[in-house]
Amino acid sequence: MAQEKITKDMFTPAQIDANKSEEISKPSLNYWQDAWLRVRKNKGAIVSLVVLVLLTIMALVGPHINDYGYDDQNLKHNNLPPRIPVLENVSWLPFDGDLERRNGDVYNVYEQKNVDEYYWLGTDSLGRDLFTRVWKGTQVSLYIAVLAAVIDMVIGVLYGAVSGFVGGRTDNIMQRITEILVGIPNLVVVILMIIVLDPGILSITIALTITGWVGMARVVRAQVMKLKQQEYVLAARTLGLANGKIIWKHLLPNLAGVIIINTMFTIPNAIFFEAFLSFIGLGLQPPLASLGTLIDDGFKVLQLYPYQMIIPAVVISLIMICFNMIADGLRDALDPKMRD
Amino acid sequence: MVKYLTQRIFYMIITLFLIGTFTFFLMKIIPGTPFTNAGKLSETQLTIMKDKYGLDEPMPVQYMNYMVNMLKGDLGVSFQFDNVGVTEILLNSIGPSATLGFQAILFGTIFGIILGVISALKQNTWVDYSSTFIAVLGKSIPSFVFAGLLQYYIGVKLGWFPVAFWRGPEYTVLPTIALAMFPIATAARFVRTEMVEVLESDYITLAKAKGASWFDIAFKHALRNALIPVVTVLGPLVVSLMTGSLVIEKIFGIPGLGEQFVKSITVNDYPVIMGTTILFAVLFVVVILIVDILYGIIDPRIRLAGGKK
Amino acid sequence: MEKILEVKDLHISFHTFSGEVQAIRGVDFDLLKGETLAIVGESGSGKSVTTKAIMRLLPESNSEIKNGEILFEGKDLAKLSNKAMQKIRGKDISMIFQDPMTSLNPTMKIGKQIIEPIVKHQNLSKSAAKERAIDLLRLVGIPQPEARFNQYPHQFSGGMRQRVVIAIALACNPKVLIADEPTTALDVTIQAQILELMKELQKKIDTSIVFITHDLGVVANVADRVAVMYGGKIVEIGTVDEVFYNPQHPYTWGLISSMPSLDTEDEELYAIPGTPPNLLHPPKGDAFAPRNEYVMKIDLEEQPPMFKVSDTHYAATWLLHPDAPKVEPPAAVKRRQRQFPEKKEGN
Amino acid sequence: MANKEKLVEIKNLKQYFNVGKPNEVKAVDNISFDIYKGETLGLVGESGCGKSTTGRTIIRLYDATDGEVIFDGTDVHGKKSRSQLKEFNRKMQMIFQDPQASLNPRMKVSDIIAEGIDIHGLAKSKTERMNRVIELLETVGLNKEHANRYPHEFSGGQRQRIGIARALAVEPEFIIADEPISALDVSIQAQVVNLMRKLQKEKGLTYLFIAHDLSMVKYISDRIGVMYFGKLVELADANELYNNPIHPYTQSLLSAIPLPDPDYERTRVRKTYNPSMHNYKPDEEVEFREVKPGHFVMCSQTEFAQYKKQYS
Amino acid sequence: NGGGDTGKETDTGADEGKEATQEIKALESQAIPSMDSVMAQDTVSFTTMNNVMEGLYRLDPNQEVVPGMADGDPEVSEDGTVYTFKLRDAKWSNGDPVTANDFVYAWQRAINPENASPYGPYMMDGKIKGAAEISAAGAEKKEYELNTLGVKAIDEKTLEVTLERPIPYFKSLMAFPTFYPQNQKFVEEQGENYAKTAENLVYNGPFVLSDWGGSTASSWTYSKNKDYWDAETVKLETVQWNVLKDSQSSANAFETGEADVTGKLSSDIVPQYEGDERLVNWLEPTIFWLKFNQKENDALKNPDIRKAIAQAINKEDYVNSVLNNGSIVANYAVPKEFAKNEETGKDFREINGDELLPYNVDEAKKAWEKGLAAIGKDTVEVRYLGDDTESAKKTAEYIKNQLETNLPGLKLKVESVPFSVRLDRENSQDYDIQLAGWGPDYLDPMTFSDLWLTGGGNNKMDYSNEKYDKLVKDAQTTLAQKPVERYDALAEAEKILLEEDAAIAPLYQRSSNVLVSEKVDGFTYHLVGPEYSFKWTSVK
Ligand SMILES: Nc1ncnc2c1ncn2[C@@H]1O[C@H](COP(=O)(O)OP(=O)(O)OP(=O)(O)O)[C@@H](O)[C@H]1O
Ligand SMILES: Nc1ncnc2c1ncn2[C@@H]1O[C@H](COP(=O)(O)OP(=O)(O)OP(=O)(O)O)[C@@H](O)[C@H]1O
Ligand SMILES: [Mg+2]
Ligand SMILES: [Mg+2]
Repeated sequence: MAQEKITKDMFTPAQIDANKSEEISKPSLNYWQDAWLRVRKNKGAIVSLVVLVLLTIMALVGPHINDYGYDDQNLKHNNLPPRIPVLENVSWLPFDGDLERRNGDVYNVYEQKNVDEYYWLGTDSLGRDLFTRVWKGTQVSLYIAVLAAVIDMVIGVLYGAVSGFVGGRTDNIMQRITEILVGIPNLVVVILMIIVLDPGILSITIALTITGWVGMARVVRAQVMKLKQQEYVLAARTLGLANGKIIWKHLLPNLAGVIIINTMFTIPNAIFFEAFLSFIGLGLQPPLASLGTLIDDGFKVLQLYPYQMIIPAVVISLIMICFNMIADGLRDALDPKMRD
Repeated sequence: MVKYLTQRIFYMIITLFLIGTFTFFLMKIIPGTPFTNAGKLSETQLTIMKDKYGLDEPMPVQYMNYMVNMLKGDLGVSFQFDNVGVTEILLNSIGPSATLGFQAILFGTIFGIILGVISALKQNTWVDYSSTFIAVLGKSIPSFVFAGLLQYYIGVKLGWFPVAFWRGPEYTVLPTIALAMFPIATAARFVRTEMVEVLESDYITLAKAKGASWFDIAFKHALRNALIPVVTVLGPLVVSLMTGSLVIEKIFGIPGLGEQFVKSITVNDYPVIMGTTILFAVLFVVVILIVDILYGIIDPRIRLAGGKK
Repeated sequence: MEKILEVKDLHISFHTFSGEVQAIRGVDFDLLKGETLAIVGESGSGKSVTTKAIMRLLPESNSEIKNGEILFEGKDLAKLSNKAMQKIRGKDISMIFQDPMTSLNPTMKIGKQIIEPIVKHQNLSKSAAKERAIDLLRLVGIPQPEARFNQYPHQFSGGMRQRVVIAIALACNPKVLIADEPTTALDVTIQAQILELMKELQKKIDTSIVFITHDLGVVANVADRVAVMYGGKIVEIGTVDEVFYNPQHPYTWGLISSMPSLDTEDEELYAIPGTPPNLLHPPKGDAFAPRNEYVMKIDLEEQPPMFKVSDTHYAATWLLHPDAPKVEPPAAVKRRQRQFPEKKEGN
Repeated sequence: MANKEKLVEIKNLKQYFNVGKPNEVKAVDNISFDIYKGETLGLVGESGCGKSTTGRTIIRLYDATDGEVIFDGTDVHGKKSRSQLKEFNRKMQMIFQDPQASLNPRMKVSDIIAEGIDIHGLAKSKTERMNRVIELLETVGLNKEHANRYPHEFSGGQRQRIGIARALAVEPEFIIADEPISALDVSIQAQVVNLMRKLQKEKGLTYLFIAHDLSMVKYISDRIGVMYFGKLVELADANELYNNPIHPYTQSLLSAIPLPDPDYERTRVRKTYNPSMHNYKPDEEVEFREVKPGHFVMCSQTEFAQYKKQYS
Repeated sequence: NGGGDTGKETDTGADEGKEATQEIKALESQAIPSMDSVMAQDTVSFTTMNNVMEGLYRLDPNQEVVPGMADGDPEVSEDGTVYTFKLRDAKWSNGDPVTANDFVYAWQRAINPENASPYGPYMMDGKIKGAAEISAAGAEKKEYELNTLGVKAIDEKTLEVTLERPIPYFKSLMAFPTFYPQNQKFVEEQGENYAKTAENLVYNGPFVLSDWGGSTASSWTYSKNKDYWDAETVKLETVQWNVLKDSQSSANAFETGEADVTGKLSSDIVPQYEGDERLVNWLEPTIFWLKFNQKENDALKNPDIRKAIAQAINKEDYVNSVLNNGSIVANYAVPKEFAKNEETGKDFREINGDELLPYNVDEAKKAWEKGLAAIGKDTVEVRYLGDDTESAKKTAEYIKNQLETNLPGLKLKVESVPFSVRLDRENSQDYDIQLAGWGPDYLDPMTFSDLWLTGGGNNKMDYSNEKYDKLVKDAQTTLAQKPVERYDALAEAEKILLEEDAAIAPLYQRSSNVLVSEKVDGFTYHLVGPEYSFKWTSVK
């Protein structure tokens, strides 16, 4: 403390606006802006977001980048491994068109088959360009992911919220219904759908709608039962707010974190449920593909043409990791407890 | 407690009844016959065969018969296997499935919990990130892919474990690991989320203030409190794992329920489908009950008679 | 008297999303053997952070001791290894928290929770530890301790739980007991019981207590000395009589005036205007300046040093500077002050 | 005060939880009292004695197990039409204990305050709504800049003021304040209490003020009721209750309050209360009786006689 | 070509000098559903029975019919309807002799409506005298007499069978397990338990079954039957079976030596073993074709459109690149390497050759134009019904692509459904184009030709051509005992079916692939009925 600086005149009363101290010095951010600020500081989430955006763009643009259509078959060029110009000369990269035989021999399939074209990610057993198909499949899988999320968020959240909020007998009945839904093996439900539905996106949607939301409903129900005792909910009730609006305005926004995390658990299930549906003929109509069906198909020839499974698997893992990182970031950002 | 259990069991019976009924009528609207060589059968022969299996009766009669027999504990006779009772088939195939499922759940949960605990303790470090990574991978890649990789690399290339069949403990290793990937991922994610929260609670601070070591804090104090949601999600998972994963069973040649079930569906073996569904449903409601009882054991605050309905 | 704990020029910051929160900005105090030091101050003034720093319980991920020493029997706790610190926690220094409802592990039997530090620090056998635990339960006044030993926290009432927490804290006869708002969550009758219990136990085992609260009534009841915190600093420290009857800092004045006494009738209560300082951007001068009725220019420029009022009484306000104009404390304070000199002589 | 107009009459109110189950709780067990227009009635008692339940039952957050709550001449718990209920919701409001928990963290302050305005259609236009919000903010000592902020940006005292503004928005006549200051720290408690008193004077509000801190209750209340285990054991004028507590539980409660006065604290003797000290006989009628004018005590006939002799 | 032995003689293994243990490990794709020859209906059961039991005849490694329980060739009546078989001295594994009555008993069980055997009536109706009548009576719940079935035990060792009409391939039919004998005494003793486990059975084949716990058992063993009449031919001591459905897993098990013989591999695995001697490949007499439902669809009623579709698919590419498992292009309706004329010994296919409705885009396009003009449309949308198996779906994708590319204006809506659903829809003729296959139960072109008779049980596409019907009917009746003319008639019918009507569009004839370890010698497969015989197999 620098004593010499202190002068007598400093000991005269200063004027301070009493009101000023009621002001909050932080700039006003709304809730979501604030959340966004937090997400932005989470590097993992941001990188993931960027990657996901890129993947989405690729899903839309990717199928049109090269000359091959997603269902152009060329049996002369089937089962070709990935080969990319320039990169093919980098020996440690798997983009040189080489394959290994069971006995360990390495041979260049392009040379063997006299193919001059480049298939960046190779071709499948019908000679279709995997690059195009993978992005086409990403399109579908992203759609499924979004769809599953929406179903989860609409049906699951609503069902759980109503069940938990109303409670009593209603809750009991609604719980029994979900128990029955879960109690019937998925396969059996699916058989039913095979009978009634035509395959395609619609039946995938319906299938997911029937079974996909139960987990979410449970989680939401538990949370709502906790939240409905919160004082701000009571306050809304004393103001005469109708139950539906209480759920909508007060409960749902506060469930955001839980909902997001749970959705992340639903999405991969949905993506592979779709593959399963396609597998039994209820899902996508070939030649359309999803990442799930591509993995399914690739798995069959894993030992022979490993790239056919690895490529879609990498994409799907990337998507899932991104989703999860973003979800974690969002959850942290939305959690009022994490605020300073 | 007794009152609670009676009430629960009452609901369980209703649930089972509804599931049974639903499945029964579903079977009836499925196109096709349960006769594998139906393509070759003449009208007369079809009539004879339907007569034998009681399929010519009016639907309500068939339904009543089935329900009455089921109450007597008789689930009927399989179509695809000659002269074999459904109960016998289920009993024979539940063993391997349950063994595998149990091992996978046990191994998956323990490993997943350890993974989750470690990443919660080392929150936001590379340990945490890599365990998150493993968990996400475990969730986003289907178990059959792991199965295929394990079989090829560990079974064929390294030769450490047999690639297939069902002859003893060493045969269960690879399928168990493949099957455990999902529970590992699930448990790890849930434990982490919950642990992070628990670790911030006052009683953990108090435990630290007592001078407890990190191990005691993680495993003696925090874990049990973080287990409730894990139990909630793993409960139904136990059922689906115990009742068999068709792909895993197919890949490893395990004579389990999953394979059996799919087979019976493809050949319209109604009694086996019904039986399996009912077995599945029974296991499911029982597991749900056990989960609820477990809640009470894990968390003494939750008493059966009180809180949860 | 012997100093058992000395905190010297402690600075602690938290790194948060919004930036660095300078929660503690130079805290000095010492604790004598056998005494009770109360720390008061409004919410967010840094009471808990100070005590958690002593126990080294601050979150490792985002807190940082920027400066200062925490000397316990001569050792600097801030520099001890984790292992060494584990040995001190619960044995030499133990802690009681505000909320008895949340500070016991809901899934662990009461007995086990008490035994834990005993086994850990005293090398007793399980059965001996159990005996000791039951003794402790009896000591803190829990009826039928043997039966209670095997129960879970939810089977205890709030007051009983807080007794259990105290029993845990006392399990190893600690030299220092830190109580962070141990009675705030309890209602008055139970609060009174707990306070009596603590005083009684202090007499028996002669520990020193750091008692945090913002209830001046409680302070008056338990404390030997009082430290008043504001904005991450101690702004006034003295014996309980000095602080209550002859407070010097305008913040202390505000605190005292805002409590109605039984004879305050229709007049409006005094309320300190404004809000606490934002420790993300602590003010340059006195943190209390914006809320201070008697603010001077210097308050806005310089942080006041601790001015000595008596051997035991210090306050950090420029009003004590010889150059400062004499100001009259508010009426509520003056009423007390009037009684003070007599009291002092009486002592 | 006895000749004042009654605003709320509580008659034999009972609120039991988990009726018929082994864990039945008689949270409120047959209590009766009146609240007069314009007064503040304090309600004190130890934790879990049923104070909040009483308040919540009065405002119909719970359906009473038995008894009546008559507000402005009509029974609150009788079956009512939607519009009647709405009207009732407008006239009676509540302020909650935890300023953090009682504001939805995801809503802007303006929307929180305007919720009641929206529900009851008290504003014709957007601007009118906003003006009303600003007016309310100013009433509780905040300013219009605060309208677009979120609860987490406020201090505890400010939040509690927002809660008060929300209650005021519908221009109620009667406010139940459930421990509105317990979670606040001392200096902020004063702000809130001052505000409440100011509003009462300006708007002629009636309060039911629930708390366990007796010194604040004494300061704000005209009359005070003491609850013990679901029952009202004493009810009297604030000063009267302080100076002449009759029921042994009230005495014990008063003796437990620590006062910010070290000298006093050193000499304070605490009285303990043990319900068995009454030695009620099984057939004795323990009732709420008026020992002095306006001073009611829960007692038996013999105690009544004794109290009368002792205190008047 | 008959198949039989794999692996040319190699010297490896023989060098060791020491006697190899005669044990083999083999894989099967599913458990054995039934060991009751009367009730069995699937290949695994039939295959197992073929190895542990024996009928009058069995197929040898060259797919020739050789005597089993029968002692030499039967005596056949002039009109070809009465067969008299002499039985050799053979024993059941419990010591009982195998008698003519065992056959009578088993056949009567198989036709008895009470048992509702799934294969009995199918194999007997219209062939064995009286069979159809018994079935009909059973279906209408009328009285029937099992004795009226045309099978009699003349004495202990003489069996007389009366046929409805002459059946040229009757002897080969006798190799089918439905016609195996059953030991009456034993069966009746066992009652309900008969055939439940290996212990509840008696055997008269080259091996006996052991370690078989019943229908759900996932492993079992053949052990050499010391009492088998031809025991000295049998080299193997045991064949140890395990169920493993997944092809890749099977290959893996094969690689690690946990299996010496795998089950049939899916085509995905085959390319891994390209050029590997251990991959055994043979052509099955199973043809896959597109069926055109001519009931309602106007476009498909038009033969030009059908021809267009049939010729617009590049089958060459398909079998080589998509299937890639040794299957061959089929431009015919009766398979290759299947039925040989008993008189000339020539393959049926030699008559018509195999270019009946070949891939030809130009022709297809021409026909397409013509067809479209005829029906007055320029776009046609048809539903394509297929199985939901992996390979069927891939096929669907390929065909859709081919047809839509080569025939402008054609749109295919692919429907992939489970097998039983497809059958159901076939029965109700609820499809436009269907991918179906047919595998025979006996070695005669008739099993393919009679499919397309007007109103025939397997027609299910409203195909009807009088000329076709006449030719096939003649072959069944008047020409029954004239092998050469009969084949000519059937060949003529095939030409009508394909070239004239394009009633179906054949795609390919399937081939089977299994992995057989080098140490296995004399691995034997069959084209109809049971799949394998281990009677002639040994370890090198
Ligand atoms: N983990 C943390 N991360 C960031 N800031 C923190 C953390 N812990 C405390 N702080 C900040 O440090 C300051 C002092 O907090 P502290 O808990 O010591 O207050 P207190 O005086 O104990 O208040 P109360 O009376 O409410 O308990 C506050 O501004 C608080 O926001
Ligand atoms: N929804 C409920 N279900 C069951 N019991 C309840 C419920 N709400 C309150 N109780 C019980 O009723 C009794 C009275 O509770 P109440 O909240 O009214 O007490 P209080 O006097 O407000 O206490 P505090 O001072 O702690 O707020 C308690 O024993 C409580 O456990
Ligand atoms: Mg604190
Ligand atoms: Mg309360």
